[in-house]
Amino acid sequence: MTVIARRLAGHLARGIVMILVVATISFFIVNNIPGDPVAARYEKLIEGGMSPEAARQATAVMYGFLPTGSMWEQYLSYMGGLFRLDLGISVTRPGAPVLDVLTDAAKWTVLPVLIGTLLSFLVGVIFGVYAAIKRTGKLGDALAISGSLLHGIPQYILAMLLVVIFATLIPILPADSPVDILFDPGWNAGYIGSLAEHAVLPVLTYALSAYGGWILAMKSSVVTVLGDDFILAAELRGMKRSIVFRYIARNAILPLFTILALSLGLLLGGAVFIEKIFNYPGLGLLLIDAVSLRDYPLMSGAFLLITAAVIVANIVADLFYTVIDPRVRSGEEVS
Amino acid sequence: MTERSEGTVKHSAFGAESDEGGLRTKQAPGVRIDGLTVVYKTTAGELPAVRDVSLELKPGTITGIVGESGSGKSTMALSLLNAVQPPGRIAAGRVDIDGLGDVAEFKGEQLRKARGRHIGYVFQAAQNSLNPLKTVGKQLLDLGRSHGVEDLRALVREAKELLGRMGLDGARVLDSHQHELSGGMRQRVGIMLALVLNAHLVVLDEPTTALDMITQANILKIVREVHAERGLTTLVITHDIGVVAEVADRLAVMYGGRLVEQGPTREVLADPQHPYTRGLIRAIPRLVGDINEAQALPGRPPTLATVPKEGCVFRERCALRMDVCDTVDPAARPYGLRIVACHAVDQAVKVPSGEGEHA
Amino acid sequence: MITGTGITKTFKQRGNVLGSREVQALRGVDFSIPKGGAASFIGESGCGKTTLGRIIAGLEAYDDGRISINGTEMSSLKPKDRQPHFRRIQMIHQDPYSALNPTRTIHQTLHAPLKLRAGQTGRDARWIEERAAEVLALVGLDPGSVLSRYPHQLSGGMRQRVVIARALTVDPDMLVADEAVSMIDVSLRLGILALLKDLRERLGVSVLFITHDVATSRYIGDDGEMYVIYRGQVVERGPVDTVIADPVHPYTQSLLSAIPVLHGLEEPGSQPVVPVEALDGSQEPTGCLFARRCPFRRDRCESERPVLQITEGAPQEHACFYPERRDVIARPMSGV
Amino acid sequence: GGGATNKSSSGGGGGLFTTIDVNRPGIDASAPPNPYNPKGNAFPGYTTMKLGFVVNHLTDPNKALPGMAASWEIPPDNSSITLKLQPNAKWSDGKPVTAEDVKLSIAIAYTQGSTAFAVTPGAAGAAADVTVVDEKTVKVTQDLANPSPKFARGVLDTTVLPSHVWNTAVPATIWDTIKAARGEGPEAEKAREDITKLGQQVIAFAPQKDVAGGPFVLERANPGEALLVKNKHFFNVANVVPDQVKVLNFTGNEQIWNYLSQGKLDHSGFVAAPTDVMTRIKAAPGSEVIKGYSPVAVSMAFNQSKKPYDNVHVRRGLAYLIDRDQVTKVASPEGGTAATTTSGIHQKAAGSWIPETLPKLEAYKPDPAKAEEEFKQAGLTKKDGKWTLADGSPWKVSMHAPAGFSDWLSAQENIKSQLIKAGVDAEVVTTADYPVYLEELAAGKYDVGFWLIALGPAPYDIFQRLYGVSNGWANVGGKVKHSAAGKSGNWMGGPEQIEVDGAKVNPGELTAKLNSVGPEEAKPIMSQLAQAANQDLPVIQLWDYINNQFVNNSRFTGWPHDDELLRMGQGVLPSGVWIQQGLIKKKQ
Amino acid sequence: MSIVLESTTATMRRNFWSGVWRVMKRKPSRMVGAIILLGFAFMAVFGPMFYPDLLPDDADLISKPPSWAHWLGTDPQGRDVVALVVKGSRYVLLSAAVTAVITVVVGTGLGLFSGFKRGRWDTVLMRVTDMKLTIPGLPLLLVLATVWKFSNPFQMGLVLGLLGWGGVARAVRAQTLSLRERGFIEAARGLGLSTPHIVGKELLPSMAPYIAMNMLIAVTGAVYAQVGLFFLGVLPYESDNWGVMLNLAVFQAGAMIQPLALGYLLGPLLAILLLTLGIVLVVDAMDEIFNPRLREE
Ligand SMILES: Nc1ncnc2c1ncn2[C@@H]1O[C@H](COP(=O)(O)OP(=O)(O)OP(=O)(O)O)[C@@H](O)[C@H]1O
Ligand SMILES: Nc1ncnc2c1ncn2[C@@H]1O[C@H](COP(=O)(O)OP(=O)(O)OP(=O)(O)O)[C@@H](O)[C@H]1O
Ligand SMILES: [Mg+2]
Ligand SMILES: [Mg+2]
Repeated sequence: MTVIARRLAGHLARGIVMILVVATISFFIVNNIPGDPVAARYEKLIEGGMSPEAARQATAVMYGFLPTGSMWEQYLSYMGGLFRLDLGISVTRPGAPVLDVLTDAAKWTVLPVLIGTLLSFLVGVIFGVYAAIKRTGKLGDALAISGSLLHGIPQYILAMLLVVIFATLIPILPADSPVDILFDPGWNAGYIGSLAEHAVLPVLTYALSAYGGWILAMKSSVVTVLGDDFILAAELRGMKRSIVFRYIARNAILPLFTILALSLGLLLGGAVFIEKIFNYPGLGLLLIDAVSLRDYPLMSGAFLLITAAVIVANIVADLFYTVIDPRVRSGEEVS
Repeated sequence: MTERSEGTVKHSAFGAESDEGGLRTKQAPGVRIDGLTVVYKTTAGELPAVRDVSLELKPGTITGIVGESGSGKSTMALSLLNAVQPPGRIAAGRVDIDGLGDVAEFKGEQLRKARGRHIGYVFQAAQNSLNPLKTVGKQLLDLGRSHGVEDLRALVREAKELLGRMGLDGARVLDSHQHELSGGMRQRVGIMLALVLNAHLVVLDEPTTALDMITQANILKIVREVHAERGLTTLVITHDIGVVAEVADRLAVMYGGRLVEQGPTREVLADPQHPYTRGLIRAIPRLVGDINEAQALPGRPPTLATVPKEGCVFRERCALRMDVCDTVDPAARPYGLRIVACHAVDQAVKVPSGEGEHA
Repeated sequence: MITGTGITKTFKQRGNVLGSREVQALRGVDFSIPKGGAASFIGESGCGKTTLGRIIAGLEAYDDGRISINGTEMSSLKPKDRQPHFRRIQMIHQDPYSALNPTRTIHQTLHAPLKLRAGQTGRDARWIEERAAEVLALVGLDPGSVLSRYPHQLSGGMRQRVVIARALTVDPDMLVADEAVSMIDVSLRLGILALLKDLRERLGVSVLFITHDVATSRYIGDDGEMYVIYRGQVVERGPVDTVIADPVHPYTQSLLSAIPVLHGLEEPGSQPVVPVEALDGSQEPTGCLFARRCPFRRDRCESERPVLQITEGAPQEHACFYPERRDVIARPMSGV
Repeated sequence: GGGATNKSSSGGGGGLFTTIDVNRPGIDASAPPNPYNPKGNAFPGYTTMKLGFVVNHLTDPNKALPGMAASWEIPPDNSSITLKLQPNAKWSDGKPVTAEDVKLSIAIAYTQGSTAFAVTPGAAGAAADVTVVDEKTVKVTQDLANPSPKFARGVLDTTVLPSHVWNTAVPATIWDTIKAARGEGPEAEKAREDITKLGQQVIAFAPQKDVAGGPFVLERANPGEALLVKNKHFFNVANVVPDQVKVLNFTGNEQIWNYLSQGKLDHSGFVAAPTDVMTRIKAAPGSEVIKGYSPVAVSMAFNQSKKPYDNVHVRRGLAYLIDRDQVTKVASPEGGTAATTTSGIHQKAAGSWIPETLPKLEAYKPDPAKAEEEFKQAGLTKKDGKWTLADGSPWKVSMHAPAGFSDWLSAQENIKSQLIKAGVDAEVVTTADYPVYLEELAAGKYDVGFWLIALGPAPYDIFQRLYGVSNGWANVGGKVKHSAAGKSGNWMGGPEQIEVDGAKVNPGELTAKLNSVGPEEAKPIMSQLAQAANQDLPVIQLWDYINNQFVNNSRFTGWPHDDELLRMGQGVLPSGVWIQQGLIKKKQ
Repeated sequence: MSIVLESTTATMRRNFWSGVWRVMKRKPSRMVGAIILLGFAFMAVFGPMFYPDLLPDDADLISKPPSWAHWLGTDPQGRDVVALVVKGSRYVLLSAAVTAVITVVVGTGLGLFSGFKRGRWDTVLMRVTDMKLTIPGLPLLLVLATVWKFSNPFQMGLVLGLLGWGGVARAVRAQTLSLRERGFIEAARGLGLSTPHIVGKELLPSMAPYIAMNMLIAVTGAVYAQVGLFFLGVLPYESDNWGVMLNLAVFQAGAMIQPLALGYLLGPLLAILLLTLGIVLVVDAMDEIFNPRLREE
């Protein structure tokens, strides 16, 4: 257990450093944007006859951090806010704290991403095992090739294809809002059904685009494990097929769990294309909107959140590994 | 994690009655390998790794197979369990095991049940023959379940006793993962798993490769003792003649997929007939005596692709090469208690027929 | 002439935040290998043979002690200046499969060090080619057929010969052969050993032979010295044949007892020594390193550590308080 | 495309009306029902009411449909407006709409700054006083220091908010602050600061529940759409047909095309669409595109501080090279008509304002020969078929446009190809978005950009786009000041005096005059300005916009077809106005 | 003798290419892949030369469906889509090439340095790499798009490259560390061979399949990323660009709802899919090409 605790402590320390670094990067990026909106507004207020103090205050209301003062002062106050989970106030939605906007959007991202990823993981892993076992056969080949191709197709192209097919050519699935407004929100069949119906295409896209990766990873992992001596040894000891299969599966899937955790972290930010194409109001769309509408506090907030998700996923992945792999648990490194 | 030296072990453990009906009553089986040919599919077509090999393992004996790398030892050992891995397959021949039948014909469940319960196999790379994610104990239980052992407790007890017999702390080992065990310990766990279901035919593929001298000596001793105590038929495969000389009653020499000579160990060592056997023995570095007596064999061992398709497989490196060797594959013929496959030996036997039956 | 005194080496296994394990790989080893001479290190796995070999070949730094090569004290030199000296000591690795770059032909492999040498000595490209053929011929390979091949196209024995040829390109004073034959087919081992011996005799290269197969150490020359190493300490040292025939340290004796007997050709020794326990490097004893495993240990062994010395009644150096001759090795059966 | 809309017409009675809010940024589930919040979920015309809904008459800026004000009176001198509120007007919570509501709404308008209600000293057309005459009557007088003919428009275009909800958004003393702010001196300055601060507060004000004055009230919003239900207390509720309104969020033109071609929208504002898409949309059952006047034109504007655009001959040469018909055909075939000439006025309005002058203006029909002549006059030289600057350095017409503006980009691409064919090197450069575009444009960073002009109907508004702040003339407190090129937002950098038919005129002064004169006096001035623009070409007028609205007759009918009803004031959803006015009927 | 030897180098070089040829021939799919990639390279290098600087447009042929004259139809400007794809390939592939080169050079360089030097440098570099890998690329690009203008393919490639080297560095370092333990590297050091020789001649060739694979993957990644960015519309408009084409096709020509404009969408889409396919097929051969054992078999 101490190994876990020690690792956790190390990860947390590193994670915090990482967040600070990213926050710093995004702070300076925002501060270097051409036509700095903060300064522009400040200047405008000044031109409009406002005293510097008042202008400063008025801008502060809008942007959540002070536009004047030395870069250092601004930076420190921004970082100070960060520690209080205060990411400033959205520009395009005045009055709305960035954190609230982000949590609103995040809930629309998390669920489809989670479902899509888990679905593709499940299917990909099963087919991956199959493709590995039948790797010399036609079907195994077909599975592997389908995997490579799906893995190779960019997400946005997949999404577009799905829209064209299921929303335009045969319009059977919605690809606009996340839920039909006519249903009363809550735990009623209509609302949930509508939510589900609207999530089908995005989830399908996540699932399809990730599926290729899983099947390939699982296939190669299984092939590696199949080559391991202990599998042959188990067979030679006359172990039941089901048990041998479990040995293979468990050992092969182990490295994939790490990737799973990591990809869940990455998908928060990777949802950009899908959300754009399906108009799904999650973090990705929020980020694009923030970028195209130049809502800097929102932009850097979203970026921070997405990075934080990756960091958390990293930690989870590692701890997970520590828990399930006895070699790591006992402090030995496995490469 | 220390290994206890033997002596404190209750030998009675092996005599204890087990609840599994009939397990104890089994006898050491005899094995007859007949005309075994195993081929591997390669880019150059199917090539034999073991060709027309016949070998008898007498009940209760230890047979050793020696041969250089790639001579087909492991392939042959696997054939005993009908477990040659694709792209290989048994192309011809029988493997008759007493009380089981021709294993080469076995399929599916029948084959699976034979493995483990009737034939124990100790892996060439015993170091890696355990599932890294599970404790030895859990794997033992999996093994028990696979073979329908009802009283798993008894099985664990049996395993502990076996491990204790080999000088290990059974409870501790069963609780360990593979990475927590040293090479020698892993090898002993491998032997335990091969024997715990009371198999009486045991195949050990290079049981001591990668172990150092002292551990090797220790394992060999265990093999010998366990063999005797449990009444086994044992096949030991190795490239090290010394190992065979230590443990085996009978010795078979493999070269290029063929068995070139077999017979009682002492006899073969003392008076090798096949030029390859002779060369092999002569190539052993000796602790004492004139170092110039020992000589390397010229040439190099063949690989699957370079094994001659016809004629004697050894002729390229043979000092006694004759014309007939290029075209005719020498048949394995009895030579006293031995069987030798060599044209030169044939001739030698034919000419001075009266003598040389016993060396 | 290469000598070393008091070589120590401790590995700190990089652990996590809270602790790192230390392994005392060498504890004050002295050695001396004369020009053209031979020495062999034997011992169990993990006792430090390779580490010492690597230190001698300049591939590993040592913590303490001094090494002098042909009279030049290494620690007095800047690391940069040591290089040319250490280059005179070439290592032959155990695994001929990994010792050659699979992506380079034998020609390329030999060419690089020869070119370097040609540059230093002002020789031309022609010399390089000639020399390449020469060293291959020296190790008994046919240059014409070998040069253009990739390592995977050669057998293990040929590869090991190429490795030796490559070492010869720099005209070394000494070859450090670390288990140089253990991965080579039995039938070919002697060939390599004979080659090493031959090189010694013909070129005056000294050979340091590392092995745990005691018997092989005889084959690089009977004038060699044998160092029996246990847990980083030399426990017995003397002429090869003496140590083999007349070991006095229980550790050497247990090593020799463990050698399989060729029943039918040999008879086992009458007083085999079997260690009480397996090697366990995790505990650091205060007394004799071997005490825990030694069947003959007495109280003194537990509290005091013996040093390498010559005592009466034993022709070789040993580190045992109670040296005693025992008949451990197998001997050829009379009449065979 | 969504499948949900069809299947659940759950409203009953008049059914569900589906429209789309083409304003960006669109609906935000978490935003409050606050018309001043940039993302606020208030739907002007549906849930919020203005005093009146101003319409785009060709020449009369004060024309409006009744809103919360049932009627109003404006004296001939434009000095005040007296508003009579709807007698039965009630808020959606049943409380009556009173003059006090209007007064508070005006106070709130001050915090945001509006044309009529601005605290900026000397602003044209600003209100001087607001008096509650009685429960249902409010009188607003104009500050005659700097009067504007469209004062009434500014007043009418005020959103009326329920004071019992919004009185917490601003302090009770706000009128004192406003009064103080309209004065001069440090106190006034302080007061103006306070007003700005209040402005922020108002923007962020978030009423718990929507209390609507319009025909509908916000039921709920999610990120993609909002649901409005009928306001039972609305004064004209008897004539409001739909029971529910679904307002979709605009996410892209393609989304609207998709809905329209599937017949899912009852009404949508116009979005540009390629011909094929348009054909499909029109082919949808019940689909109809209604067209009307849109007082906007787009032009290619020059930064005259950059060479060679300072030379009028270069500009004229370019005008002779660009085939506006082709440009329009490529860029905006449905949404615009190619400008017949550059007059600074939308051609439809120009017919009313300057009927005599219009035919006399140079049409700049594509004519390479004339262009060549003009370029030569400007000292440009042609080398290897390429025009170079007078000093021999290469010339590249670098046109800028904001990234999202597809019709502008298409137009520029087309112009680029036309110019290159004629030997004038050209390129199109995009700017990430409109705010940055405007900022960089104003900072004088571009040589050539696209610029909206002819913003009718008020004459001053029309020409201040050419001869206003962007060209150096600032109208502060009725006094015109000219600042040099590159200063105070003067990015066009035209000369202060230009020659029109031999006479020197100051177009900025002339334009400023339009701000205070009546229509009849305006006409000759506009004629003069049109000629000035036509000869001096600060911009090349490319096309005049047409106001299109997409409607569908399958479920509702009664769509207006006359120009004035088609386009409402800024940000209003016209279908809401049509519904509240009782124009829209259920399809029988 | 020396003449024989000297010619061996030349023979070997010849052998390498004949080996490559053999490897490619082993599976027809690889040949297809190679042909596709060569086709794209040709298209990017020479393709634009077949078209005038300014593509002819025809206001009467706006957004037309595929026809004989215009295989993939025309765009909303009335230009030929095939021509646009060909002209656009240069930007895409050039920046992808720049990305690949930077990714590989920086990644390999740092990985080699880190793995070879070990010690403190290694720790520091790998911490930095880890951090870099933690920052999600696409969002970072979106944010960077507000600062950078990406005005030409080199800049685009540069930025993508600077964002993309982390994975390669990690992989190369791991490889270096494991190769370092191999006898032949140690032998080279023992022989006194220079570090440049060891790194360049001994280490790098062993990692060539790795690097080549990473390079191809970097190319795909770069193509996706930049086309995606343009598609999202967060980067300034560029004429003749696949991503812009996609963007215009979807958001302005309504290709997703308007089958007639599908050609405009399909142009860049097929190009990307084909490129992907080509790379997927060729990557399969990398291991065999650079591994003499597999190559010669
Ligand atoms: N899966 C396989 N595919 C092709 N050839 C194989 C395969 N497995 C083994 N062989 C070949 O069959 C021959 C015999 O192999 P086998 O493993 O039985 O030899 P071995 O005597 O056990 O050698 P070692 O001492 O190296 O274990 C070898 O030449 C080997 O190359
Ligand atoms: N790089 C290293 N880092 C940490 N410990 C090491 C390292 N190299 C060797 N050791 C440790 O030093 C001790 C001596 O190792 P060395 O390899 O010299 O033994 P050896 O006698 O050559 O063994 P073998 O016979 O197995 O080759 C061992 O305990 C080993 O674990
Ligand atoms: Mg084997
Ligand atoms: Mg070693």
